[in-house]
Amino acid sequence: MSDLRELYLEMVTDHAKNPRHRGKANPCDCIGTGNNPLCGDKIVVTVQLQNRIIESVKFDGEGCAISTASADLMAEVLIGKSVEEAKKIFKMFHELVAGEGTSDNLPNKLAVFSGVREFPMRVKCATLAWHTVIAALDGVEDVTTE
Amino acid sequence: MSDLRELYLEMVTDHAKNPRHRGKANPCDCIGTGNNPLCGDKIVVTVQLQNRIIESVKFDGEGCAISTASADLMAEVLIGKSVEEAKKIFKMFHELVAGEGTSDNLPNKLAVFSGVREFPMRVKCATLAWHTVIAALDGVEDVTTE
Amino acid sequence: MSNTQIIADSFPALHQTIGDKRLVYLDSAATTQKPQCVIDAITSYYEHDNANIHRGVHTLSMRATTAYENARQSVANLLQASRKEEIIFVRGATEAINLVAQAFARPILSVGDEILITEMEHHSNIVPWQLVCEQTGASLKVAKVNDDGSLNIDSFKELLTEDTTIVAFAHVSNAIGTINPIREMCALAREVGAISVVDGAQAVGHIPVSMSDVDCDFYATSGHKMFGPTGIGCLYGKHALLEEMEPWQGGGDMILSVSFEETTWNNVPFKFEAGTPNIAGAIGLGAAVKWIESFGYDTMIQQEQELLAYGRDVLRSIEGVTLIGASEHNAGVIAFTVAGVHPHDVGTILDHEGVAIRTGNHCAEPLMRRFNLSATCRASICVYNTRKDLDHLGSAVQEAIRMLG
Amino acid sequence: MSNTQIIADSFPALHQTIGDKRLVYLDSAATTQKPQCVIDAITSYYEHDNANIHRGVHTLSMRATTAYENARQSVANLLQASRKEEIIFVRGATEAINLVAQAFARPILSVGDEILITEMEHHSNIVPWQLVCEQTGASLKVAKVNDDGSLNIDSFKELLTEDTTIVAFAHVSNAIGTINPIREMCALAREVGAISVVDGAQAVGHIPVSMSDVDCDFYATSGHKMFGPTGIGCLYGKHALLEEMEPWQGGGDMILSVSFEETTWNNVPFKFEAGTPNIAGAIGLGAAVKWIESFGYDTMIQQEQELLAYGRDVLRSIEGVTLIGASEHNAGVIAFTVAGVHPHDVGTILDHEGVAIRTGNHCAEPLMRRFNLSATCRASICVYNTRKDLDHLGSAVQEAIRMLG
Ligand SMILES: Cc1ncc(COP(=O)(O)O)c(C=O)c1O
Ligand SMILES: Cc1ncc(COP(=O)(O)O)c(C=O)c1O
Repeated sequence: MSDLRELYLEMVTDHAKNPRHRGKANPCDCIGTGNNPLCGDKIVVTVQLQNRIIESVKFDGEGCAISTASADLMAEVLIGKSVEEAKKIFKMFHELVAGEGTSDNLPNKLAVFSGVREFPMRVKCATLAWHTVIAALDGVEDVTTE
Repeated sequence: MSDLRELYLEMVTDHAKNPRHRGKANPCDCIGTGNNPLCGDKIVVTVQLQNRIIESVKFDGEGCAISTASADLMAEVLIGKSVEEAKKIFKMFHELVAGEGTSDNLPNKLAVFSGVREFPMRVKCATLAWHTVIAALDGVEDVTTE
Repeated sequence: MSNTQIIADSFPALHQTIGDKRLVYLDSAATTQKPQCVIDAITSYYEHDNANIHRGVHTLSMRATTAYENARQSVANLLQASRKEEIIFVRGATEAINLVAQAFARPILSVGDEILITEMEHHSNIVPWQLVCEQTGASLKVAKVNDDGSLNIDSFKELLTEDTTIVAFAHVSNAIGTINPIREMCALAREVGAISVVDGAQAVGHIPVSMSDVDCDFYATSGHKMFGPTGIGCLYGKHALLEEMEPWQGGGDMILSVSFEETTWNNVPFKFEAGTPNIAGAIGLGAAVKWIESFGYDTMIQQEQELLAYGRDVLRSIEGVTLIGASEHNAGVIAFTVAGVHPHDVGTILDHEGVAIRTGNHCAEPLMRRFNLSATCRASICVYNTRKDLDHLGSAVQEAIRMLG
Repeated sequence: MSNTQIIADSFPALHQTIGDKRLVYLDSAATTQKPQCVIDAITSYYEHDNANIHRGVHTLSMRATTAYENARQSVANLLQASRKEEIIFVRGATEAINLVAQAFARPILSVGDEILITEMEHHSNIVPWQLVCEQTGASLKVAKVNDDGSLNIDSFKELLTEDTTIVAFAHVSNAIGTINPIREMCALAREVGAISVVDGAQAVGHIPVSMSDVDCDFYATSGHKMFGPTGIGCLYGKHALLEEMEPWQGGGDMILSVSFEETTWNNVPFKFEAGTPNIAGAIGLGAAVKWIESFGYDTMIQQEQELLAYGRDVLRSIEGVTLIGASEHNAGVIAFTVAGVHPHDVGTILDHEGVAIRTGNHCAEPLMRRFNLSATCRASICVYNTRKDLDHLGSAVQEAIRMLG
């Protein structure tokens, strides 16, 4: 049995309880809506862009600790990144939580989600915000993790 | 395992091969169509009546040995009987082949179908003509044994 | 040995650990565990009698046909239907309701007709009616639910009018466990000439269900929620209604005769069982019915009610836990939330303690919205549960609060 | 030990006597017997992993979900579909075809549209099209069958026009075993812009079937005819078509979000899997696929073809026996009649000798009519059969002739 404390690291629970990037990007250049029917959760991610560089990412909606912390840390990490970099990071992040990759080349803060790999039912929680932001950047409105 | 020879008694195979009552009653006072999807068989039974006394019963259509012999012997037995008697006989006949009754009060000739009770899948064959003639007498056109 | 122990012993899946914790299965509203006799009935069918049914002359086919039709009779007896032809085997409650919506309702509905459901329905008793409304122009009305989770019967009466063609409602709510007064509701429906469709997925196997008493027109069940296999369930329909209806699906076994010019339907219930049915499933369901009967509804109700009361007490005594829709007439379903901890996280932490509950919207999104929630935790009780299981639930919830609350 | 012996050993139902005779099972076209590994997969699921899928956070639910989705992947691999989302779990071929008829065809058909089928179809590939023709005003065209049981391809080409919207045909005929040139037929359909629906109930588990090679739009299968459980089957559909289609049944799992105002469908394939599916059935089917793969199609074809040739010889050598529709490209199905003995009587006498065959119209009444028959005898061969089985068939037929011929 995997250790729960690996899933709910202090940084995760802290960002879940006190997210720094809740709200709506203003001005808002693109918007995505994500849906995790498993939790009954919905998330709205808004992005402010400047020359394909992400100026600000905000999210709204209610979610579990994993999805909230993931959304918040995602926002933190993506600010200042290009759209292309964002996609690359998402790919690595997805590999990390799905247990197919490591955190070696990921921004440090995202390494706290390594524990998710031991909880396959929670992979969708960890990736919901990411799926949604990528869809927003691609101009697709609705995504779902199921 | 039940004995096949109890099912295919000589009288049965004889009537199956050389039915005496094939054809169409003329004049025909009532007609019924029976259907056994199990064999793919269809039977048409026609009856000539006189004051609710059966003057003649004829049947047509192709069927297995059991259903043909049963139709033929049914015709033989029913001639001269009233509609009410026909129904009574059918009830007893049905009980016989379904294994719920004896041949004690049945016209002798029908006793040859006692063996059917050991072959539940063939009960429908033995009763198809009967269901059909009763339906004809009741003015219902189509019956099925399934 | 206690009654409870005897039961627990006959459910093999309950005897396992999750990690190093004993499994505490409190997700029976999603699907019940299966008694050994049901598993054995399936195995025995495949090992000895496996054959296709209805059209075979050989011994295996005869055995399989007899077993399949005996299962139909068993279900008819359990539900107190007046004849076995009123029982149609389907995949589950969802297919049963879709069958009624498509084969019964769709041909008779048009603009101006109304379908009345309630706020506490499972998606399976909402979406089929939405689809048929879209197809026919009929409209959907929704009776309200009270704060305690019971049906607002005034709202139900108010919305039930001469325009109501069909009334569809759960016998027991899967999300909060409310037991509806279905006999009264069916009578009210009859008064306005509406056809009643009862979603019994959560009732059979927990509380007695009698077609002759309830006098509904249709009743839907799922085998896997009443100790039976997956992929099998029943639609009960009044014989006269079934006779009138056109078939839904076409194929083998549901026809008497086929030509390219004309096809004649088979009799009820075969008219509605196109193709090879779930033979092993039906036989397993028959075994489940026998198990329910041998156990007896009296004992069942008594045990489940006792556990429900106990479980509610356990949870109520934990600070931060709120019970949702805990009505008086309730089956063994306890819905709750934990302050500061999202249900999904509660579920993960409980699983880590060996306690299996369900979290989310329970396929009852509109009901969640009614309670201003996006998700709840749901512990659902079955006869094989014990007080000890509920104690574990309580301590696991406390652990969740300790970790994240 | 011979290959055949190894196979026979792993099918428990084959090891029994009927009365005092060894069971000779020659009714695999109705349903195949199940290898022990399939039965064990079902038992193991119920004894260890039983839970509802997709929406659970707990361990059992995760295990069940994984096993169910792995089964989908296994089927996708076996059928060489390009992705697992193209596989929809249904009850069987009948439901698969009804799904296409109702969810795909019904919305797009209208008066003037034509559906082309063939004279050799199973009722399950006739009646769903008749129903949808009645519902939409489209009309049904029927390609002819040659005297040897092969498809009259000229008739097929002639009837395939710009008005043809859908073409539906069997991969392998259940009544006479003809293997149709489906790749060519699908290509012809594509040329006129028609959608192709292949009824593969009798093909999978006997001959290799590759979606990427055949390039059909839809392909229907039944699990119970390919060594899997009853109550499960698959519809393959091209992803783009499935995406476009509206759902057929409504309920849990097929929606993303439900409100009384608006409901959003889930992604493919979930959009088409309303309600709790036959979870154990899918897992059993996954095990059957593994069994087929480990056995290998090469060996299968070789054995079945060898037995087919042998069986035909055995029967041809008996005076009074006539083979029906014994085409060159044939699967292991031998249809025959016996002079002076009705098929139903043949069936009973053979059963008495332990030989299980099917008799009747085989849910293919129009084909029977084409051959001026109301019924035939059908012996159908599977990999677990042996030459000895066919020798028994021969002597039992001789016994029938002796008794009634
Ligand atoms: C009240 C209710 N109705 C309908 C259903 C649908 O049953 P199934 O998924 O077995 O078709 C369920 C199952 O969750 C239920 O709880
Ligand atoms: C060619 C063919 N198509 C369709 C079917 C229908 O399959 P099922 O009864 O499993 O739905 C069968 C089964 O008899 C068949 O042989």
